[in-house]
Amino acid sequence: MSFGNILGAWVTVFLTLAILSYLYKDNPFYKIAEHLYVGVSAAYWGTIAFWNQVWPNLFGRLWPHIDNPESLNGFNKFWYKLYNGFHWLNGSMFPENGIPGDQTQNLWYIVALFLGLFMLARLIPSINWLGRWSLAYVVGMAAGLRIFGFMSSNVIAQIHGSILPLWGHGLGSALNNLVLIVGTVSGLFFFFFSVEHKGIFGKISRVGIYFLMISFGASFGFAIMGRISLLIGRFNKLIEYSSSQYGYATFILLAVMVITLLVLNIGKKEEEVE
Amino acid sequence: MILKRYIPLAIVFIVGMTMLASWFIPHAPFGAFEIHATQWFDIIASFAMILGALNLLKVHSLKLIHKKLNWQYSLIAILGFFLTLTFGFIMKGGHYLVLTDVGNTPDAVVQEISTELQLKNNVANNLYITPKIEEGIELKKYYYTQNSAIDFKNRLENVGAIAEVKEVVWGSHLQADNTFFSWLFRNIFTSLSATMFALLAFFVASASYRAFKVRNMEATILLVAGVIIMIGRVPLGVFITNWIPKDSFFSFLRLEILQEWIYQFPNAAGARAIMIGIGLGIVGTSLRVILGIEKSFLGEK
Amino acid sequence: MSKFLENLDKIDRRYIFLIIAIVVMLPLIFPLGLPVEPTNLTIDAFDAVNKIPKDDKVLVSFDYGPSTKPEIHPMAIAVLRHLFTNGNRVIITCLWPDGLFMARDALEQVAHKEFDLKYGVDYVNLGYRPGNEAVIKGITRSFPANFTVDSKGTEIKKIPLMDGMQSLKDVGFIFSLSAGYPGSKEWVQYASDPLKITSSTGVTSIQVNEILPFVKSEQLNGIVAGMPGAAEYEQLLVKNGIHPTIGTAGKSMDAQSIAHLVIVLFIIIGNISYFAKRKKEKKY
Amino acid sequence: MKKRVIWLKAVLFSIFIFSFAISAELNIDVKVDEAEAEGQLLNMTITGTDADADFKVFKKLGDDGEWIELKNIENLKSKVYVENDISTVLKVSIYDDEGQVISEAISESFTTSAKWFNTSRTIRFIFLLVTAGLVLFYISRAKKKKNIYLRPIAGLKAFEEAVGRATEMGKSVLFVPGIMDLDQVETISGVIILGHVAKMTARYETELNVPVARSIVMEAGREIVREAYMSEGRPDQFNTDMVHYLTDDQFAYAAGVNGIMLREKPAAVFMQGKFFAESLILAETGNSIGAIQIAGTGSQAQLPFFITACDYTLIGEEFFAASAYLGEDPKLLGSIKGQDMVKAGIMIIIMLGVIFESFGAEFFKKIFEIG
Repeated sequence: MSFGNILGAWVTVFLTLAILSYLYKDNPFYKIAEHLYVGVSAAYWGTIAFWNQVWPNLFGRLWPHIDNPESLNGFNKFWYKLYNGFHWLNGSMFPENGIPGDQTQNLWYIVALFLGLFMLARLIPSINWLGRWSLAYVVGMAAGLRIFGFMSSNVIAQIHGSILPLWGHGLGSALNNLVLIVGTVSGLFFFFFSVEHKGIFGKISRVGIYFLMISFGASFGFAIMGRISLLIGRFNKLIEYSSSQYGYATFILLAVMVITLLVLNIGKKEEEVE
Repeated sequence: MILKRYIPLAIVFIVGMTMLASWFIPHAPFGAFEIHATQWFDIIASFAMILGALNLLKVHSLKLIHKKLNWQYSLIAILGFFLTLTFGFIMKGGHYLVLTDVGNTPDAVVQEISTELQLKNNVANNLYITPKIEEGIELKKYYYTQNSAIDFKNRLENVGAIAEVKEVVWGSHLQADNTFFSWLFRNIFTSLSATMFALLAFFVASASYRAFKVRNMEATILLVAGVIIMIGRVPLGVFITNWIPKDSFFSFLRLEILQEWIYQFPNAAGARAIMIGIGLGIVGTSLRVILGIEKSFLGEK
Repeated sequence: MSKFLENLDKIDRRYIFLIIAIVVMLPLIFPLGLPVEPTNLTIDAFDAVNKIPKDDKVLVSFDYGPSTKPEIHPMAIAVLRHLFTNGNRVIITCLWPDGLFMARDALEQVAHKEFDLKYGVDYVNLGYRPGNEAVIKGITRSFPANFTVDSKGTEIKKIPLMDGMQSLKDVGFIFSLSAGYPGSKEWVQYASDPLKITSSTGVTSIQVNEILPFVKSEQLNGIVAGMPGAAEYEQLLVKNGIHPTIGTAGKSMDAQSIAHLVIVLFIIIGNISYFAKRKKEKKY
Repeated sequence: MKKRVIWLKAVLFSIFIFSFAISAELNIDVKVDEAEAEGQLLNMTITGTDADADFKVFKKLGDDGEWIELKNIENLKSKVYVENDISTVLKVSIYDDEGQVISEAISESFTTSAKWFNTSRTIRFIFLLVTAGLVLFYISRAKKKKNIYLRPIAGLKAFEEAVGRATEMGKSVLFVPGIMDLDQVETISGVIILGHVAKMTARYETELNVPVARSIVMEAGREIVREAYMSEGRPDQFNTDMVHYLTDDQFAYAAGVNGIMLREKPAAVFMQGKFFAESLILAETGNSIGAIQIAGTGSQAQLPFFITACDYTLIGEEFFAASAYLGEDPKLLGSIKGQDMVKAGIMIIIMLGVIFESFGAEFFKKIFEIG
């Protein structure tokens, strides 16, 4: 068991218990874990984004590795000179002659680079309107991207799935299909905005709500199932780390935290009395 | 006005329409547009992260400087932030050996390697696809510190082999074993996110105790469907209605069968209605955005 | 009595938390061994994996992270055991960055420690690529264009298992281990549907409702649903003599069952107190 | 050779190509045709031999390319990956037991290219045109005829009430725009709703707090909140840090918002956007501090939690319509009406389809098949 692993086990147990201690009440341990989590995760996702997106997909496409820098001419000669600046700044992150990897050069990504830089223009009040261009790109892209997928799989595919025969396949299947069709159509009617849900419309939309509620109930049931499984997973980890191999991390840290919380609580009550 | 208002609107329209066209026109330049457009988004988002990070640091530094309530915790957030950046961009860890020569006693070298790498019967299996010895064999065990790697190197050299210590390259340090970043991921990040997720089990229990009331017809239906699914899908549920014979007329009352029916029919119908509604909502909103009918997100003036 | 019933509603929720903690913890330490009965959709998934011809290569995608590990990881282990016993060669991809850690843990345990297989010949871990469904779409056309190196940085050309693999259509079966987006849905939409590759999936409980329509229209062969599904799969491995013992999911089913029962009891008690209160309100 | 045969789908646009056989005994034949609108894929059909034979397939790109063996081709009908816009030739060689070529066939050269329209998506294209047409038609009608009836949505009426209550109590309003980035339409919708809530807080002079999980959402949120305060004539009350970033991580964000709720105790909590598992943590904590909670989301799996833990919930399409309802612009309201007509069309199609299907006329259902 290496030092890294044992230290890891203790850190794991401490953080697990610290978060769980929230169930008792908001307390210093939870606050430590919460703030650590916010700080670490912000940098974590930033790091992931840099190494998985910016480095290979942006820099990798703007300056892919070239074997023979002498052969460059025209624009690329100047372009790779620019890269040498990065190389000079940090040679191990930006190796000589371009970013290694499997990309081919695609100078359209200069546009992406600028849209990214425009975003940063938000920091400078006089040109912060440039950021709107980047926002506009994002919103336009999202709208165009989602229309097709949702229309295709959420709407048309579901229409296809709802067209079911009512007879000719036995009583059982007829009943089941009827439930599916009535449920889908009446449920859809619930979302009808331009008529008042009164009279016959009110009744249809009522039936629709019942079907929606069954579906919510089922989702709730599944959710409970999933959440309990995850709690089991966490407890299994705590049980694993309570062994002597890890220096009884769980027991010791649990005891320390319970005592601290008790002491803190008593201290507080005395203060209140005073 | 043009720069601040009309160009953004034009960008929304052009990008949205091109994106939409790319679904129907496989021909260049539309065909590949989708792949690049989403990557451009990722790139913009990565740049924007700098803004987020600066904002986070600003909020917490202000707390720290003004010694506001709970400022100590802000210090922890800032330290956590910089610790992670250090592991992501400055300190890698992940040292390993490349064996370049096995020397005169290959058996002893193999023995040494298989103990260190905890290999079982077939050493060659795990030494990867045996590259030529001239190129060197990468021994796939990583160490946090250079010293541990040198330690192993010395042991190998004692049995006559020649090896050199290397460090994982930037980029793969995110995922290789025993780098500082992966240590942080495994022990800090994983335990925090998994435990936050596990808290849900408690919340779900208290929510069902507090909110699952048979107030009206809707709530009753939700509750009954939920309870049947919950009990019917675990071993205990099967156990409860085991007394109903499997081939009798009433077999549909067996919990596991009843839950399966609810799940596959009424539930599927309700879910489908919501799905179509959401689909239409998204299509409608997207159309309003692309066509410039909804433009408040760009500011009114 | 009625007073007591009414006050039940005001109970401090911390007692509920405590009870949940106890009923989950105790069966983990002192197991009861409730029998796990495999359900139809899990059996379908098991059969589909069982029927894969021995020579076929299988793609297993690890699209989950540490937060859902307890649900999906047991499936990953069970499915890998099943595939390796069958003699299938396995190609692993990850659409989630943290999926790679999960894949590595599972392979270390199953391929390395249990089966002692040869990396690059019997199995290969291609690792994570960013791009979500674009990655799936890409490999339906070309593997080498999307994965030039594996997760260890070795060139794909030098890996015997990947030799001659043009695209996803050279794969006989896809099993996606999925905890959300991107996941099973994307594998169905972009790979197994267009290329007509048989596939199956293991998902988190919360995702079941979303994936079920695909299973019902036979776009997916069965589904392993959440930890109970994983437990059923483990049970099937034991029944068919593929692996001697059940795994972590099976061992956790006692806790799962009892927790469900206790939550249902909470709901009932909550409602009794609600009725007691309403009766009282009616009286006055 | 393996016997298992996956019969690939026969293709509509098959183009006959001449072939010739070297061997007189075996008259084999290779036919290719283009498989997809994107190009890059060929359908190859080999006739004149059976799948048991020992055969290999080669491809040659361009006129002076080399023959490259295609591995893993085990069936007589297979898809072959080629490059677009380069002429390609396929060759089949059949071997005897000693590995000698006994027969060979070469296909005519073929060039794939990406098409200008993907015909397999025609139905979806028409559907999109009809939807857009209806929406635009009702928008133009709304411009002329101002009063359009839209049924009231309970959750929307509560918006003003919630902000009002926060004002009375002297507490803040918390707005959570979901955890996803602006590339999700739910987030865009949530940000638009944020604009309307910001107008209310500006009018009531109530503190607004918007923690976000994505930097781009932070920028879009700031933009829209600033505009809201300007349009209400309260730019002095606006402060950029109203909209602030916590972290990109799902649960770290949940933990952070949780902390804000516990320590600042807002009186009204709006959760409008795309949510995942953290929804329950947020809704339960909001409930425990006694805030009025109004949720709205298109995330199906999270709706039950919001329904049980929040005071009002905008379900699915209601949430998307909310941004238009709150805008009160006749053009926006008209678009909702147009969307409703599409919905009516869908219901009619389903019912018509059921009748056709029941009478055994399967063509109708086939129209809506997407592959």
